[in-house]
Amino acid sequence: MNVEYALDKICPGGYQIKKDNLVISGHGVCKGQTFAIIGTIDHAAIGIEVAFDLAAAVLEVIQRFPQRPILLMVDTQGQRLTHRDELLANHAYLAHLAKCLELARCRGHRVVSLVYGEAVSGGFFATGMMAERAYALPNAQIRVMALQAMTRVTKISLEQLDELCKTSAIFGPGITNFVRLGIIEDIWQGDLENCLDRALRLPADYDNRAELGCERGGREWAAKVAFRIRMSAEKV
Amino acid sequence: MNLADWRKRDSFYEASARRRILGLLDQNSFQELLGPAERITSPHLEQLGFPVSFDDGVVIGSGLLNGKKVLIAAQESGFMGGAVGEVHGAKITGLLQLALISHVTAVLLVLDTGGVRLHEANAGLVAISEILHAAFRAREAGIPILVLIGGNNGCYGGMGIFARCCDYIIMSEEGRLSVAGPEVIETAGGVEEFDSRDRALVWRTMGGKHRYLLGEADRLVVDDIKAFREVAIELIQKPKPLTLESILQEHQRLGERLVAYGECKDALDIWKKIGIPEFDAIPLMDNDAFHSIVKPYLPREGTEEET
Amino acid sequence: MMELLKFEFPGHRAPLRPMRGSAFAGVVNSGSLEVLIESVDLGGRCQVEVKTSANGFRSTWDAVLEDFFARNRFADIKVSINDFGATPAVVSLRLDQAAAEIMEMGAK
Amino acid sequence: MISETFTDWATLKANRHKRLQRASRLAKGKIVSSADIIKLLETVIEPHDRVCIEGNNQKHADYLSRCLAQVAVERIHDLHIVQSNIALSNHLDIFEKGIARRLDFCYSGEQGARMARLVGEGKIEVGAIHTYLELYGRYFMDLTPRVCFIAADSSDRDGNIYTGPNTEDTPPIVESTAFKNGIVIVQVNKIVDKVPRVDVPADWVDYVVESPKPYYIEPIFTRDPAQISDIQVLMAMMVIKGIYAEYEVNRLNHGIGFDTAAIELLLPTYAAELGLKGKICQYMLVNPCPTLIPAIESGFIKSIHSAGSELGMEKYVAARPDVFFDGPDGSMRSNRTFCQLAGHYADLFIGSTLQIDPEGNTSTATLDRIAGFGGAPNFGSDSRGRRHTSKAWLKAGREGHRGNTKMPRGRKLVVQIVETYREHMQPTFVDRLDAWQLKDDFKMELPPVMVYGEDLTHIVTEEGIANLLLCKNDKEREQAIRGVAGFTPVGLARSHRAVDNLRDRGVIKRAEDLGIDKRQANRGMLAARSIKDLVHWSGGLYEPPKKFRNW
Repeated sequence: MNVEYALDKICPGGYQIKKDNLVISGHGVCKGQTFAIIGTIDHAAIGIEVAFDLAAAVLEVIQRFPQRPILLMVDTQGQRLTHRDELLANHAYLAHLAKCLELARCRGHRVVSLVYGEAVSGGFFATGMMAERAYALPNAQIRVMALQAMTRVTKISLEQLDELCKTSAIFGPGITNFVRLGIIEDIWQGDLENCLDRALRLPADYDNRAELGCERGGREWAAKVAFRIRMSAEKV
Repeated sequence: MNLADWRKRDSFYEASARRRILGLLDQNSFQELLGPAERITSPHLEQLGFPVSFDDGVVIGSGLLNGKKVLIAAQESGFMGGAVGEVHGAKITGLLQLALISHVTAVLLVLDTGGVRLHEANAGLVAISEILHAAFRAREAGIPILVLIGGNNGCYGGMGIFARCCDYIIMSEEGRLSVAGPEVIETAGGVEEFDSRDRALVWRTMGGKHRYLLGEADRLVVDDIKAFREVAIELIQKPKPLTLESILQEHQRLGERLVAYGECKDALDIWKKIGIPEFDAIPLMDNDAFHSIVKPYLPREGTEEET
Repeated sequence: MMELLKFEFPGHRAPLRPMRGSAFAGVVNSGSLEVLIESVDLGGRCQVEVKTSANGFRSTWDAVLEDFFARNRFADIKVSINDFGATPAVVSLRLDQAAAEIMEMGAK
Repeated sequence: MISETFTDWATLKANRHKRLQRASRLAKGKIVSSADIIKLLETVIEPHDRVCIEGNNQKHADYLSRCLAQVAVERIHDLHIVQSNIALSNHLDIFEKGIARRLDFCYSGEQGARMARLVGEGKIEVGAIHTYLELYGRYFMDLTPRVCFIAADSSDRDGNIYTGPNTEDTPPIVESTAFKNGIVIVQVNKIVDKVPRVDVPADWVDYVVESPKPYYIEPIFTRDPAQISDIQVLMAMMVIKGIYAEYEVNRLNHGIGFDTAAIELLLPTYAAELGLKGKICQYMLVNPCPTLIPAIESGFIKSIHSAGSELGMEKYVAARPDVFFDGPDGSMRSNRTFCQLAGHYADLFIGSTLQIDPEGNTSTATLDRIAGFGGAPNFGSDSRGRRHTSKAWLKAGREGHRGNTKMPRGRKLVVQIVETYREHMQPTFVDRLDAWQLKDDFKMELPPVMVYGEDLTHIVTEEGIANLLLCKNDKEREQAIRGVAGFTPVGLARSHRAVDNLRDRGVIKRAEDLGIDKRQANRGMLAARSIKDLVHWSGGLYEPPKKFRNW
C-alpha cells in the first residue's frame, strides 16, 4: 500500500508531506487537530542517512511545533545491511532516532505509529516500536524473520515450525501474532481518522505491552517475570 | 602493559557472567535476583528441542560498587549466544524498572549478545524494545545506565541500538558493537560486501578501538575486569540527562560524520582521515600505546566532563 | 528433542551437612551443562533430574552419577541438570565443582 | 658376464633430453611464463609418467597442480601421482578427469571423503597409504618421480631456489628427481634478482614459473589457547608430573592438538613450580606452534627442529636463532625428513587419536574417508635401531622388560593422550576400530592403524594414566586400558578388582595418586589463555593470522 492511500483515509481533512528519498515528513489534520507525519516509504532499508533524516524530522517537530502529536508511518524492510552502514555505526544512528522520539515524548508530544506497509526487526525497532502505541493496517506485514530463514538458524524443519506457529505467536510472522503479543495495540479498520483520533485520546502512559501480551495470551511470562523482580524492591 | 601485568589481569573476555559480576562489584556484595534455584526458564525452547538454562542466560541482582548501591545484569555469553528471549529480556526490563523504586546509584549492564534470540523471534524483539523503554524511564529519573561490552558475542542487533541509548558505553578492544552482524551482512550482500571470516576486518569495523575513535564508546579499557570496574566507579555518579541540547549536539556530530567519512570504504580510510599517524598499525597496538597515540584525535563530546 | 531422565540414589549413612542451601556450576553451551545442587528434605535420599539434548545415554548417566554419589557423603540432596551434550568428563567436573561449592570447599 | 646384445645404460638421460628439447621454445633459459605453462606440461610430461606434486602441511605446488588439471587428457593421461599430502580439491580433479590414475600418498585430511568416492568409482587406484619417511624412502627406491612440481618463495633468473621457512618436503623430492634424470619444475611466488639463500641450486632445476598468486598456505598448527578446556589442563598436568618428570623426558615430539598445546602452556607455570625447568622438554621436534612461545620465552626449551613453519611465526622464529634452525639469511630452514628422522630417535612421542581398542591399537581413520596418517606412525613407534642411551629410554626399557631374555634394552615412550569421549558423545575407547570396517570397505590389505598396541607405552585420559610397560601380560594390559577408559563401554566393562590391583601397583595412576588437586586444574594454570596472550609473550613478534584475531 502506498503512503498517500493510507494518509488520504486518515486525514480526509487534508495533509501535506514532502518526500526526500525514502523519508516522508509533513503534517495532517485529524478531527481538527494538527499532527506531524514522519515515516518511510517503499519498504525502506534504514541505513545511516535514512535514520539521520528521520531524526532530523523529529527534531524539527520538537523545535518548531511543541507538543504536536506525531504519527510515524512505518514501511521498512529493516536496517540496511552494508559494510558502510556498520562502519559508520548504524546502531548509533538508529539509537539517535530512538532518543529523538523519546525526547519528543518527554516533551509532551504524543507518538503513535502505524505499520501501513512492512515492518521488520531493527527498522521497526527504532521507529514503530518507539511509539507509545503501535498500530497496523490489516494488510501490513510484520516479522522478525521469515520462517525459511529461521529453519536455517534453528535447524528446525519448516513443517515443525508451521505446526508450532498454530499454537504460539512467538515464532511466526504475521500481524495477528504481533497483536497477540501486545506489540501491536490494534488493527485499524474502517474509519481511519476515527482510529487515529481514538489513539490520540488514550492516556499517554508508558509501555504496557507485556501486560497486554499476557492478557491476550500471546506472551505470558514477560509481565510476570518483570513483576516478580519489581516485587523484590525491599531485598535490594 | 608489560607481560607480568598482562598475565595478572582478570580477563573480562574469558569470564562467565557470574564471574564478571563478582569481579565488578565490591566483594561479597552481590545478591542475585531470580537466581537458578527459582528455575525461571524459557517457556519456548523446549518445544524446539533446545535445552533451557535455569537463569535463561542472564544473571541479575544488586550489589555495591565502591560502596554505592547498584543494580547489575550480565548476559551469559555461552547460553544461546547471549541472545534475548522473552524471560531473559523481562529480567533486564524488570531490573531497570526496579531501579526506579529502589534508590540505587546506577545500573550496570554487561552485554554479550547477538541480539534477538531467533528461537523466540517476536518475543525477543519486543523484549529488547521493552528493555529500551524501561531504560529511558530510569534515565529520566536520573539513574545512569552503564553498558559494559567486552565479551565473545559482542553486542549486536537491537541490543546494539539499545546500548547507545544508555548513558555510557565502556568497551575493551575485544568488544564489538553494531546492529547487523558480520554474517548477516555477508548473507545479504555477498562476501565481496563483507567477508565475515576476515576477523581483522570484523574488528576494525565493529571492534572497540574503532568504536572509541568514532566516539561511539566513552571509554576503551584493557581486557581486565578490574579495568572495567575502575571506569564504572568513575562514571556511576555522572548521569547524562537526555536534553534537547544534548541530542542536538549528537545530531550535529552524526551529521558531521556522514559528511566527513561518508565516502570511506574501510576503517583504515577513516583513521587516516582523522589524521592519526601510523593509522594502519592501530589494530595491533596495545591499549596503552593506542591511547597515547590517538588522544589528540578523539571526538569531543559536549556533555562529558573534562578530565 | 529433549529427554528427561530421573534418578534416585540412597543417601549416605553418615552424610556431611552442606554449608549452603544451593550451589550452581557450568553453562548450557554446546558440549557443556549446568548443575544446580540443592539441599532439600528427601527423607535421606538423593534425587537427580537431567534434561538432556543427547538422547539414549541413560546408562552412562547412571554410571556417572553413581560414581559421583560414591565420592560424596550426601543425603537429602537434589541435583538438577540442563545438559547440552556434555561428555562424562565434563559432567563429573561440573558436579564436583557444584558439590565443592555447596560444601564450601574452595579450590586451594 | 657381458651381455651379447647392446645395452643402452642411459635411456633415462636420453629421454630427459628429448623432453627438454621438445620444450625448448617454451622457456627462456629456465623461466617459463605462466601463459605457456600448461603447454609446457603437455610437452614435458608423457602418459604413464610418475609425477610428484609437492604437497606439504604448509606449502603446496597448487598452481602447477591446477595447471596439470587443465592439460589435454588425450595427450597426458594415466599418470601415477606420488604426493605426501592431498589437501586441495584440484589435487583430485586430475583423477576425476583421467589425467592421473594411480596414487601413492601419505595423508588426505579434508579431501578424504572425496577420495573415498573416487576410489569407489575406480578413478583412483591407490598403491599404498604411507608414512612420510616411508614415502620419501620410496622416492629413492621404486617410486622415483619422472617429473616433480615444487613450490617455493622465490627464485633468481638462473633458477636458484629459496623455499622460505617452509622447506618441508622439497629436498627429497628434488634430489630423487634431479639425480635420476627427471624433470624439476618449480612454481615461485616471485622471481627476484637475488634469492635470500639458496635452498635448491639452479643446476638441479629445469623450469621456473612465477605463479599468479602466492602458493596456498594455511596456519593449520595454530591452536587458540582460548579453546583449551579445564579437562585438557588436568590431563596435561598428569603428563607433566606423571610422565615427563617421572622419566625426565628431555627430547621429544609433540602432536599438534589442543592436548599437547595445553602441556606446552603449562611448562612455564605448573612444570616450573615443580622445579622441572632444565630437566624436561629441552629439545623438541615440532613445528613452531605459537603455543610454544611462553615455554621458549621462559627458557624451558633450548632447541626446536621443525618439519615446516607456521604462518605468523616467521618474525618470532627469526628472532630466536638459538632455539630454531635459522639460515644465514635469518629465516628458518625446515625439513620434514630430518625432523621425522630426529623424532624417530627421540625419547618420547605424545599425541592424540580418535580411537583406541582394548589392545592399545589406535587409529584416526573415520568411516567413509581415506585420510591417511602423516608422520605419527614414525614418531609413534619404538625405534629398534637405536643404540645410544638416555635416562628416559633406559627406564622405559627396564619397565617394559618381559620374558627370560637377559639382554637389557631401551625403549621409546609412546603416549596417546585422549579424553574418553570426544564431542557429540563419541567414545574414544572402542572394542573394534573403525579401521577394520575401512579395510573391508576399500579392500585394503591391512586396517589403517596409527600406533600399534605393541608400540604404545602410556595412555593418558581424564581418568588417569595407564603405564602399559608395567603390565605383566596381555590380560593385565587390557585391564589397564579399560581402567582409564572412563564411562565408555570399554571402560564400564572393566574388572574393578583387577583395576584396583593395577592402581595399587602404580600401573594405573589417578590424578590424586599423582598428588594433583583436580580443583586446581583449570585454565587459570595456562601461561597464555588467548592468542593475544601469545602476542604479548612474544613481545609483539608473533603476528597471528587474521582468522585468529579478536581485535
